[in-house]
Amino acid sequence: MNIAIILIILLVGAILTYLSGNRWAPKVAMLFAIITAIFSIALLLEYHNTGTSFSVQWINNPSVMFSLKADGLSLIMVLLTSVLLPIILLTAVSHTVPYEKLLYSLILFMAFAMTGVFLSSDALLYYVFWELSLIPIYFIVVLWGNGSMSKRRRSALTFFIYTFAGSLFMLGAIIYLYTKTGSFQLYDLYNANLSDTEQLWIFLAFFFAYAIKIPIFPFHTWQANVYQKAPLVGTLLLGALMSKMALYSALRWQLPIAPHAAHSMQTVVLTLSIIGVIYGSIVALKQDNLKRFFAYASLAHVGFIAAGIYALTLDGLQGAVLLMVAHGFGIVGLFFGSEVIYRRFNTPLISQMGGIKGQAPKFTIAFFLMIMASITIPLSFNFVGELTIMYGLYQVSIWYTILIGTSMFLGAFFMLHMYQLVMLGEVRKKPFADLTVNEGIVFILLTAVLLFFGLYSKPIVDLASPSLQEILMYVNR
Amino acid sequence: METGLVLLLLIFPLVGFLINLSVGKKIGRSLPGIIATAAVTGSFAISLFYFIQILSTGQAIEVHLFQWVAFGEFSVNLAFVLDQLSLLWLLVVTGIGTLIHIYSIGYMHDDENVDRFFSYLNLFIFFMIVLVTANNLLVMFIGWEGVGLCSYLLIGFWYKNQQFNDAAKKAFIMNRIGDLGFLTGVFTLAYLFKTVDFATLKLALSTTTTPETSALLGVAAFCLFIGAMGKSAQIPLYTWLPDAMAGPTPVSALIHAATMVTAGIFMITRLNFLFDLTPDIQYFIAIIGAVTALFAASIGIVQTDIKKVLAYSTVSQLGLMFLALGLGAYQIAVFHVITHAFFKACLFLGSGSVIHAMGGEQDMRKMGGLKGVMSITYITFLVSTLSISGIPPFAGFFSKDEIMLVAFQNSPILWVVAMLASLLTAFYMFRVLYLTFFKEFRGTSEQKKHLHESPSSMTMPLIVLGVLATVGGLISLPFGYSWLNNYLSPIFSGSDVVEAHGFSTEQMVFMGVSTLIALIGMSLAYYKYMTKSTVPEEDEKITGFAKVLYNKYYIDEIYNTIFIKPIYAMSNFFNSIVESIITGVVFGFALIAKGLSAPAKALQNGSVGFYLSFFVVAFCLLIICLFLV
Amino acid sequence: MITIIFYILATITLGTGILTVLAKNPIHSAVYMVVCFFSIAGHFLMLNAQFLSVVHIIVYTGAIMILLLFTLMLMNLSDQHEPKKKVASRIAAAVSVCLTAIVILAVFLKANVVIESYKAENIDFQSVQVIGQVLLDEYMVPFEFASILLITAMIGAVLISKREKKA
Amino acid sequence: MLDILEQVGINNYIYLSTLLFCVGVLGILYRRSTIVMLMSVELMLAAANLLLAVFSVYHQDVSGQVFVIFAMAVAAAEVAVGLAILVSIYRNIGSIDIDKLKNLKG
Repeated sequence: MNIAIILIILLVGAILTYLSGNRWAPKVAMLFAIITAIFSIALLLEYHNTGTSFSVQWINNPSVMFSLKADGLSLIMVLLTSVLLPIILLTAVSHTVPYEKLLYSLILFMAFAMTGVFLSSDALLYYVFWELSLIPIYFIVVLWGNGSMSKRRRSALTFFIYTFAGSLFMLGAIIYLYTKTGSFQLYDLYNANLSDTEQLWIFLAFFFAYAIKIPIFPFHTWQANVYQKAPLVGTLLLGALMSKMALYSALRWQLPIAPHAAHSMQTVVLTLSIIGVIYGSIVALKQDNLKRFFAYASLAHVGFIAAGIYALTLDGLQGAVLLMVAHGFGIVGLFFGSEVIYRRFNTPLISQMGGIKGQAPKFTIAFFLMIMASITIPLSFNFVGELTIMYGLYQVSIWYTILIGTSMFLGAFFMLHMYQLVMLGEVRKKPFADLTVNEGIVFILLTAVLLFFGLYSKPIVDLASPSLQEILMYVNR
Repeated sequence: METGLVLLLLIFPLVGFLINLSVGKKIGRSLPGIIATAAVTGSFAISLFYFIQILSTGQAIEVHLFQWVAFGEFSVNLAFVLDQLSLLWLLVVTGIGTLIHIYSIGYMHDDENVDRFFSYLNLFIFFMIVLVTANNLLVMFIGWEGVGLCSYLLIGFWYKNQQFNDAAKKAFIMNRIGDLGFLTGVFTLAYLFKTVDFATLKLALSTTTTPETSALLGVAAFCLFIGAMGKSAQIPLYTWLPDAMAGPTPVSALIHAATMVTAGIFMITRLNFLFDLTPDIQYFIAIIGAVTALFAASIGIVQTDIKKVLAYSTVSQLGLMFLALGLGAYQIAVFHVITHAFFKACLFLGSGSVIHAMGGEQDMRKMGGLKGVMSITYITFLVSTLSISGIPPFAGFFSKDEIMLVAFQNSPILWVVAMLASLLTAFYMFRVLYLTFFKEFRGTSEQKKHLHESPSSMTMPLIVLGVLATVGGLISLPFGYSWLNNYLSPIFSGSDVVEAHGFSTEQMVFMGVSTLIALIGMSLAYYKYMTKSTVPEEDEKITGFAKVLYNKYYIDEIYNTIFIKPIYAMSNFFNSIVESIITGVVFGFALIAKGLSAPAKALQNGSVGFYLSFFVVAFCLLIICLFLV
Repeated sequence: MITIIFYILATITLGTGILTVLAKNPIHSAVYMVVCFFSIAGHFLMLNAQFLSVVHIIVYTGAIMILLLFTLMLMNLSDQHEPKKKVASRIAAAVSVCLTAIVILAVFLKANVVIESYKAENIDFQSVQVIGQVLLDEYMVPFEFASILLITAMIGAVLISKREKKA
Repeated sequence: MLDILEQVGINNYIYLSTLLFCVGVLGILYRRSTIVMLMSVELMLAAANLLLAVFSVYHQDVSGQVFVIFAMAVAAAEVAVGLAILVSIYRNIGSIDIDKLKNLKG
């Protein structure tokens, strides 16, 4: 099967959703999301270790190919996107908003762009998709966000310009690589034979783009504001998928292209990632806005993933891939939990919540499971990922493991602190309805995924392992 | 068959948990308890079956399910092993678990969330079984964290009280600090030997020991011990255990006395082959154990909350076990774990029975004279107190005595410390006994009317445990007649010297001294609380060193000042200052761009005429550049 | 003879052009422009481009001129006194114009047009017939596009100048 | 009259159209009345057209004249739309003075 078909489905889906009008838009979007999921699973079934690719000439001079390649790693990311997409849509369908057709169409379009990033193996094509994904999220935040229009426009614009500025460094690097190699093709760039200085600059250029988008401390300041201002779907797209896009890119582009720089800069980037983990955990303690709280929690988690990637060991990379998927699902659960509370209490402030456990037992279980997954209780998927990353870091130095391991209790500290304030305590007078069917389905799906892979992560490991070994081969050459 | 049955051992409590969690609310008040008890009993039956089997065959049973975690160089299976050690622990866990489940049916009968309670208990049993049957360190870690989670849930069971929730949170986080140590230790071992299987590790450790690896082995052992510190409440990670008494009393009995807190001892016993190779760490463990034993016992003598006393007693007893572990006497530690499980569970359940009768009152100053009303509780409590104080022929005497003996043989200083601890133990235990059951009743008249013996579902486990606390010592008699040592010998790689049969005068003298010490403690308590009828003073009136003791050496306050407050302060600092600085830098770039644009902005004055002139001039310049230069 | 006619025509063209630009009254400007365009049509005629000449007169003096005049009268601008620009900008304008003139002339001079090589070959290349054939054959598609452009412009003009309903 | 270029010389035509073009530029820069500016644009266009026609004759190629026709079509369209815009501007601000149109100020 041609891998371009997933992109086509998503693009057609986005257009048809827009054309179908406000009433039908959620259903059409959901239909296309499910079709995408089915096709990507079909792609997975067809997959045999070598990977499938698709390539046509796009622009002659400079030579840009519309070339897509799905190896195990990209396939995992595509699957993550296409499986999360229906879930993300499901979180939104029960909640009507103005201009639904535009919203759903933008969501599909964003999925289209991100899938493009995961699949493309031509640097310029990759860059185009990378920037394309920025457009829908900007509008989603501005048009459907929380808070006053001027404030959220400001946050969204900050985010847009900030990430865009970072990406420009990456574009510069890509163009420089083109002048060196005369090609935008992934493998030509891998074999570019760069001097150490060139590698350093290219590594840094890529790092700016990714560090802002992941985000890694101290490039994270846009995150909390945007997560807070964005509507739920926006937060989910940002937190669950867009940060993964940058993490995936670091694996796919940054490390193999500039391997020596990756080794020489390892201490710096690892330190930044780990600072992000600890910093995020500590800052989260003081947040009163639940979404801001989760934003900082997410900062800690993505820092963890980044640390796994920059460990440059097979275990680190593998753990990073596992945790990327796990975090993708986990963060959806957490933010959805916050949204469920918000819809009932009409406040995002933790200080005005409490005692939900007494009113909504089902929701309590669901939310608690999500929190447990995010503080990496064994048998949750996150645990497998963090464990593997920590072991990968151990091979670099025991101190990294210990430092990043502080998140085990710091993470538990802030999460349980929040859980206690939000869910426990005396029951409030305000009624809190338990989960509806739709909401229940979301949580059940998420729990099922997190638990299944927490018990049996072999499929993902087997799928990712050949690609990661190949990347590592380039990194360690 | 084999796999199926072993799985069933795990599945019983899990199913119990799921049933109670999903439909517990709909099946009434009593059914959840019965389901949960049945589940644990099922596990107990299976454990018993295998226990009997292993008694005859001596063969350990291993079950491999499937690959769980894959690392680059090795993978970890979800695998379980039933050998002598794990079966022994299984019997304790499921056996005492069953009793406590039965007890809870009575104790928790009036609680609105009884279904939730039993589901958590079942979940705990499940994770405990995983912990003890694990075939490798990571599967053990599942159980290790899982029991911590259940402990969190159960301590904070009465979730409407935020102080209880604080206690639960504290327990979980302190455990997690230890867990980090545990994981680091596991990583060190994995890094060295590319495996985390106990059997393979044992083999690898016995064959390869270069100086570099032995240094790392020390690190591994130390880190693993940190894990044990957290779970088994040793200095400095012990402060959660007294707070954990916020949970319902059966929970304290099951988790915080009999089973979970002994997980650290189990782990070290399991890894005896590792600790044997790192004598420095062993010595360190012994010191920590002894110090904890004395330290906690000294706090215990002035506490007035009956459960707090028992909690500190638990910490102290755990310290003794670590002392034994540190001295390489693993089987003695195991022995003490078992006897301790009996008498401490009995004590906790007894205190629970008292609290139940008092309508939730835990302060001993408000009790007294319960002997007459609650005879069964009194007798079992008495038996257990005798046992824990080390009075022959009760179970505690044998295990404690062996620890003392080993301590004396290795280091007299440690022995002295341990002896002091056991003197204090006898004192504060009898203090509890006298204050609670003797003299006049000091509570309100309403409470007095309410006083009653607990229902049979609560007294029956008490009786069973009381009997066990009496005769439990039989499994490891001194003078070489120890069944336990023989039974466990396959675990300990034959490194221990087999004791010679027969009496030794040294040992006899020792028993005498131990007994004497216990009796001294007992008489002191009798003198103070019976003869002089002292009742502990009100909180404000406590002065001097007693106040320091009463406030637990202010350790909680110190931790609060050193760790918690700085974290919050840092959080404040980061949130308000660092964040704004970073944001400021980012916006600074924007401002620089804005500043640079100011001159350019002047050109954009909006006048079309001006634009046109500019356009024409620029056009001319362009032409000049293109064609005329 | 032809040279003289050319010079006369050229004088009229430039003269009326300058008058167009400088006349105070816009209506006068428009009229001067018509004259200017007529003279350009004359140039076309001299070049033997009859079709262009005719079209030029029709389009410019017929259509565009009328449009301009209508607009002027519609806005009633004729009696409005147009304020002069500032002296500085007027000087700047003059300088710019001189610069443009010099630059363009310089470009042409530098390009070195070789007049000697010109030879009239007696081929009919610009009669109405030929233009018609070329226009509807070789330039068929652009021609059609031009018509689309005109329609669009018409609709656009109507839409833009339509008075918006006050909501 | 085919030999007109031999007699007059292409140079003179070039000078003529250049000057005419510059007159147009002058009109645009010098005047404030937008409508006169529009006329100046027409002058510039006419100058360009003239030169196109001249070169068409010079090269004996009809294409140049075809382009003049297209240029006229474009000019017509431009004037129509331009005047419409002027009308709408006049209606909105009551003047077509170019110096008063300052909304583009950044």
